[in-house]
Amino acid sequence: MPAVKKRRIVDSITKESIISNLANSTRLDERGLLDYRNLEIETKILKDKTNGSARVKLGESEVWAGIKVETANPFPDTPAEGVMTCNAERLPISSQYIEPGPPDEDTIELSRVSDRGIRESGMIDVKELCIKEGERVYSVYVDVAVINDDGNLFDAVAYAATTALLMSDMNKFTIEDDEIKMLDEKQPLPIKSVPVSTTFAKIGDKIIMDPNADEEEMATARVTLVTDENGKYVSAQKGKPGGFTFDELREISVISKEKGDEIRIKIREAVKNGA
Amino acid sequence: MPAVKKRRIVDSITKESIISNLANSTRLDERGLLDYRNLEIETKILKDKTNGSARVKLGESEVWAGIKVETANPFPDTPAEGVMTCNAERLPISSQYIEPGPPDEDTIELSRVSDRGIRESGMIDVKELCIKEGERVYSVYVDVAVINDDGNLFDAVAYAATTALLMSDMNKFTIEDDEIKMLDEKQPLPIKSVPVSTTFAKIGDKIIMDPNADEEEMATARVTLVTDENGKYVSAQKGKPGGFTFDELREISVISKEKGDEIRIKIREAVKNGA
Amino acid sequence: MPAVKKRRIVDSITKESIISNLANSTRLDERGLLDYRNLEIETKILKDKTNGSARVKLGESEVWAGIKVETANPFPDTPAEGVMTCNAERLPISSQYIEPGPPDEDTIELSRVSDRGIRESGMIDVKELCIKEGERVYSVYVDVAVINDDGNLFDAVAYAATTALLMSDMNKFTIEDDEIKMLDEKQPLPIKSVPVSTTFAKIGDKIIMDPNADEEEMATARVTLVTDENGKYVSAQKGKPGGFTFDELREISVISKEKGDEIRIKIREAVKNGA
Amino acid sequence: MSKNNIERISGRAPDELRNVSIKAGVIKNADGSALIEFGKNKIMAAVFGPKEVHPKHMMVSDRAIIKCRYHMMPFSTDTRKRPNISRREIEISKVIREALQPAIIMEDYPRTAIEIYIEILQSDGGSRCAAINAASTALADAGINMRDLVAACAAGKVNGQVVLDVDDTEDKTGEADMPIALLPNTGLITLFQLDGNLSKEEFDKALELGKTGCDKLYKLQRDALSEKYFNDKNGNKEE
Amino acid sequence: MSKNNIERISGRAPDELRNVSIKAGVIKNADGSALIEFGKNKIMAAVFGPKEVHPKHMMVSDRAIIKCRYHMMPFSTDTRKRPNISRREIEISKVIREALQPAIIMEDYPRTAIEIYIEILQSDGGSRCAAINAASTALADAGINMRDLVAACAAGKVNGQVVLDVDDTEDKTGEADMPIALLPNTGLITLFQLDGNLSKEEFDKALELGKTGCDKLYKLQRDALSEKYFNDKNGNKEE
Amino acid sequence: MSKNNIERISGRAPDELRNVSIKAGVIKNADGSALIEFGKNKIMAAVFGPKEVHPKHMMVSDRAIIKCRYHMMPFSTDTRKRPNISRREIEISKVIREALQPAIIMEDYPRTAIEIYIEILQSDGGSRCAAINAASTALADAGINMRDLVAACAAGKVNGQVVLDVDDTEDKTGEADMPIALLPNTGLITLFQLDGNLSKEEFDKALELGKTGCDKLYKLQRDALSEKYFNDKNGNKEE
Repeated sequence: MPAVKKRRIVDSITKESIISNLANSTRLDERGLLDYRNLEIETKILKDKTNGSARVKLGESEVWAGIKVETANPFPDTPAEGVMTCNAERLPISSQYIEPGPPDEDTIELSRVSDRGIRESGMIDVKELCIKEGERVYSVYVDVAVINDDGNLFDAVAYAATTALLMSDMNKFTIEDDEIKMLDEKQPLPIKSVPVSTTFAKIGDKIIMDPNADEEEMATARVTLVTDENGKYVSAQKGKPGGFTFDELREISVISKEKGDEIRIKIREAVKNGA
Repeated sequence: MPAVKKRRIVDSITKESIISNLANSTRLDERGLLDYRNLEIETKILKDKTNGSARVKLGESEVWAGIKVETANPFPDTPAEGVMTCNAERLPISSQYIEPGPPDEDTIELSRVSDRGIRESGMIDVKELCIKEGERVYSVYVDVAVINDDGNLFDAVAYAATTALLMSDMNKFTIEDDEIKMLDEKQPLPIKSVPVSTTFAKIGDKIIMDPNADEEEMATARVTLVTDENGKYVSAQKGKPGGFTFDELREISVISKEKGDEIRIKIREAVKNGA
Repeated sequence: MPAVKKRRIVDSITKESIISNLANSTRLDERGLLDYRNLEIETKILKDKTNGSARVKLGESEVWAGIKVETANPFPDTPAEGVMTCNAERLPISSQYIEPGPPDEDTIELSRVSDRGIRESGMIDVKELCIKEGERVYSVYVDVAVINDDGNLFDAVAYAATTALLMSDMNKFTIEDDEIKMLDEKQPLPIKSVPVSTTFAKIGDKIIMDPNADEEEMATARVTLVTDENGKYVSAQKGKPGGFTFDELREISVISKEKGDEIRIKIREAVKNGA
Repeated sequence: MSKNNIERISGRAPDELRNVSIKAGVIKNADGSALIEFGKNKIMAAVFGPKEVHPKHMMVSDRAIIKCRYHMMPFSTDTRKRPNISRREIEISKVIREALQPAIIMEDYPRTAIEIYIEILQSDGGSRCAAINAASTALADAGINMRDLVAACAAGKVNGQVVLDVDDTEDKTGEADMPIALLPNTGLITLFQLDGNLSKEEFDKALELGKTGCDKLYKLQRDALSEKYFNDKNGNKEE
Repeated sequence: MSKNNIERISGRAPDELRNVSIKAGVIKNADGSALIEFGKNKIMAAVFGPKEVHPKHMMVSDRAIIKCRYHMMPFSTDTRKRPNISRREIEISKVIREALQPAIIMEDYPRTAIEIYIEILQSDGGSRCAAINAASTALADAGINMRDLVAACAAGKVNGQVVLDVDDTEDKTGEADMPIALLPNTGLITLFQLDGNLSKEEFDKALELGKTGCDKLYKLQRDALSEKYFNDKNGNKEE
Repeated sequence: MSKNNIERISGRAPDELRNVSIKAGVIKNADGSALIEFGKNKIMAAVFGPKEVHPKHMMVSDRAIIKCRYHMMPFSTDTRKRPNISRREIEISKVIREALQPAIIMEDYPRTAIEIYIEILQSDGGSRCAAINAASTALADAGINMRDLVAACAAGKVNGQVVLDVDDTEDKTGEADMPIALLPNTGLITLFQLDGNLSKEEFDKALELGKTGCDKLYKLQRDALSEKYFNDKNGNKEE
């Protein structure tokens, strides 16, 4: 139940520069308020041990995602559904502000929001992950490592997880005489949609997108919206001890879809290039 | 292995008043040495999610008990017996001296003594909790939340647990073609006796009952005795780093039965009113 | 990830004496550089609750080992093999420098090196620990308690574990109508070899064997070599933040075998006396 | 907006809250406390502080620090919850703390801690919103200086219809849930989450509906505080 | 009281202890230590201190603090015990500490810690009582100023008969167990627990019988200390 | 020594390393970092410090303390690894720290901490040696004063033949593995482990072979540092 922890320190010159730039609706790194940093997505970077993988660089933020598809017993209340779990780790290599050890509340939030984005969008058809009802299902583990943290991990982790899932395969199986046999042959995961996360931060009365680490620290509020290719809102999470007005949220929801569509194209391109 | 922790502080004026009152065989709250505080027992307070529940107010001490009856595999060494587990949590809302987090040794002692009082009295006939030997049994979870701590939690927790168990039901079952089917219809728990806990504390050379939090802190020794309706002693636990003489324990054992009988009537009344 | 902890303090007079003695190729307790302290091995010290046991005193270092042979499900990837686990605990009674609680990195290293010495030597034929392939196997637990720590626990623990295993029995079983039945009758463990551990430490440019606690603390490097009766090297572990030269390691490997053979005779004698 | 609507399982109108009652000052040992019953939710919140900070290195020189724990009793859920704190509870503790913090004038209490403990005794849909209302009332009951109360309520989508305050029966067939917390005086939304599937139109409608719910909860909190301090159920008295 | 009794499985008389031996000073690195063999129990206790307090904030200005841990080795029980500390071990550590503390003159050692570590190497019925006897002897062996030794023994009921010192074979069919610790000089009972089923008559009888057991253990502790310090098995010498 | 040998699964000669590439300066937030690809191993090491020591009581007045963590990502192994730190990871963290420490001039940084974090992103045989090479490069990249680089490589026995650098396919049928770390300038072996079964002759041969492997890794580390600082792939430049 930590209330105060080792927090990023933004020096006062940087702070002032950020604020004076924002006053002119521009950013310290010369972006416009709603511009994303350069986004690089690379696939198959962990091809020897995973069913799918992706590396995302969003500006200087870098995350690696790896998918492992194993088999498991289904949960008793969903005997005909497979399982998907998404877990993000903020590695201590990623920042001087991260201590090794069990995940803190920020990391747990990051994991759970990433997980919900995939889950609530119905990206994976968990019914298609059933091998034999009540007995055996596929279990899809999405693990994401934060390698370098320069802010907006919510989006970077989401893009890496989504891309890695889109690249991922899983073993086929046969059932003979009631016995399950896993085969060496592969098939793609049952993907139904491509959710895209977008993140906004508020500094003073300005709303910016894709905050870097300094901006994120200075922001009073942050909100992540996940939309799918049908323009539906599937997940949202506000963070930081401040708030947005209703008008701000309505405006954000409009921009979220537009930006989401742009980024979805980049994700699909990376997948196509990697296939 | 904590030896010193954040302990209740009793200010010196209260201390002196308690002692000078005791010298006249009375208490700061005007009770006699062997008087209990006002005892209120209410049932069905958590009726939407539990199989049985009770709230106990003993003076300003307040605890809530909830029973969940689920099914489980039996333990290998008792294949024909169900399982009962009693667990008390001292919630941080209950006192400024309780920190959130894993249970400390006082809470573990409270849980284990409450558990033993129920278990050793044979209150629940665990053989009747067997659904199918070696395969499936009822598992009765008794969870008790301490809401406000003004001392003598051993008794308050015991009364709440006992009352909630007396109020509790569990689903019936049928076995057809070797297959267990749990039904919606309910039956009462297999109750065999009603154990009652009584607690004594020693301040100076005076023995008092039902100590409040200040008295408990000042006491050099505390002892809890549990008796059943047949006048049998089924469980006891001395606490605090002091002791009782043999004569004191003999005298305590006599009073314990008398007070236990009085309180048993109150518990049965509450159950009757709740039924 | 502790880097500094409560470390043994060696006073400066002892330090100087150890060093000036070593300059003359002798030791504070009058041993030669490659001499072991007095080694006492006693068996059957925990005969009421274990399948095998041994107490080892190496100078003032004392450890007790107890073997429990139970049955368990095999690991999925080795369905026809039993399981052996070795675990050492440095009890807080053994030294003022040991705190109670979960094992620190030194204790984990001690456990894992002891475990590997037994495992890699093939001392126990794990195939012979199979009761029914894929269903039931023997699980051999080797637990070792450090009672008094005066250095060289790697060897003391290894000798106690090895001796206790050599003394150990396990229940026979029969399989009738596909049903496993464990019998009261006993049989010895399937032992294939007797690994012996030897430990060297380096203080200045001197290499000594069987370091006591003060010597161990002063050493810049430590190395444990385990050999079997065929003169094979089966396990090694260097410790402490210093190093050995290649020539030193080659010389150590020669001595390790000779000393190992001497100690193997003592272990076998203790087993014979105990049988 | 209550015309031409599909009937809810509960019989409630689309913009109708479950029964809610809030009682302030229910835990004697706490500096402030409240019990909320919100549908089947039974939730207690207690506030301790401003008090000394432990451990010391967490102290901040110019303001209070806020600790917050959302915790479910094992008996509060349909299937018994294991006593260990879950990742879900840790996340909800965080978002609740961040929802409440903007209302607290932390600068008035430098070098201290304000602790908020929330205990779910019986859970229903919307427990995090119910918890925020209880905690906000408890903070006021503790006499902590506040810019505003924090009112919380969820909107959602059930059977294709945007509705206020989804309960756990509706949640089973529900398509979306959007919990919101609001500081009514400033208009700031300090908790905002969404799980499910909403079109832009539904999104806006849910936001709007959530706001009306928050307004009702705001009044209920003020009533509860008035009742305790002025024995006035209508909560109209001035301080 | 040894007439007309049902025979015990062990062949012992109702008021007969199992074989007990206590040896002081068995662990070189400890400030004080003892090994007790009590029936099949093999238990070591070691005392460290008075020593510096860690962490510092646990220090008390006018007396020592006492730490105590009762711990079972995995091989000490019928079925292997898992190495993690159990709730049972935490509770027993607490009651043992509270049983020993009244004997220690804590005021003689302000701002220090006295640590008592108990290791169950082989367990039998009555391990907590056996442990107290070992720990009491270890405290004396460490030269800690004490008001008295603490002697401990259990009485119980087996096959309807109140007997002294229930072992683990009897415990399987036993109907009650009542461990007691006594400071013989002051007459204070500092450990007192009961599990089972006793009538008032049986309760009193068990108490009485437990006392006689404690008296025997008291003598055995003194013998062990005499043997170490005066090489005198009868323990009659004055200090 | 490459004549008359049994063919390796990989087609490598007995004294042939897998493909190795080292890149320094790959993590912007770290004071020093390196990525090593060693066969299928993909490992990142980052160094932070010299920096303030937390908690304070771990501070040493006349030198730096070294913290080191070797950690595997869940996706790095054949079967998904559970996220909790394992006993194996704790042991390897310790031996790696002890392998690196002799190279660091700790006296140059009194009262500080130097933190070394190693992340296994994809594992193959020999990950601890690969990790040491990455960490040594990262330390140099961080500008930490060092006596020498630490080069590491394993030798082993597969199909009865002593070979350099056992990969995970070979490891399945391998009979021994002997990881070594070396400070080439001083000739000190600072990591030395063995699991398996080696005759005296094989032991000596494996040691010898391991040394040649370390010499190659030493050069590769220097190349990586040169490439970063002097943009010179041959690593021949003087500082």
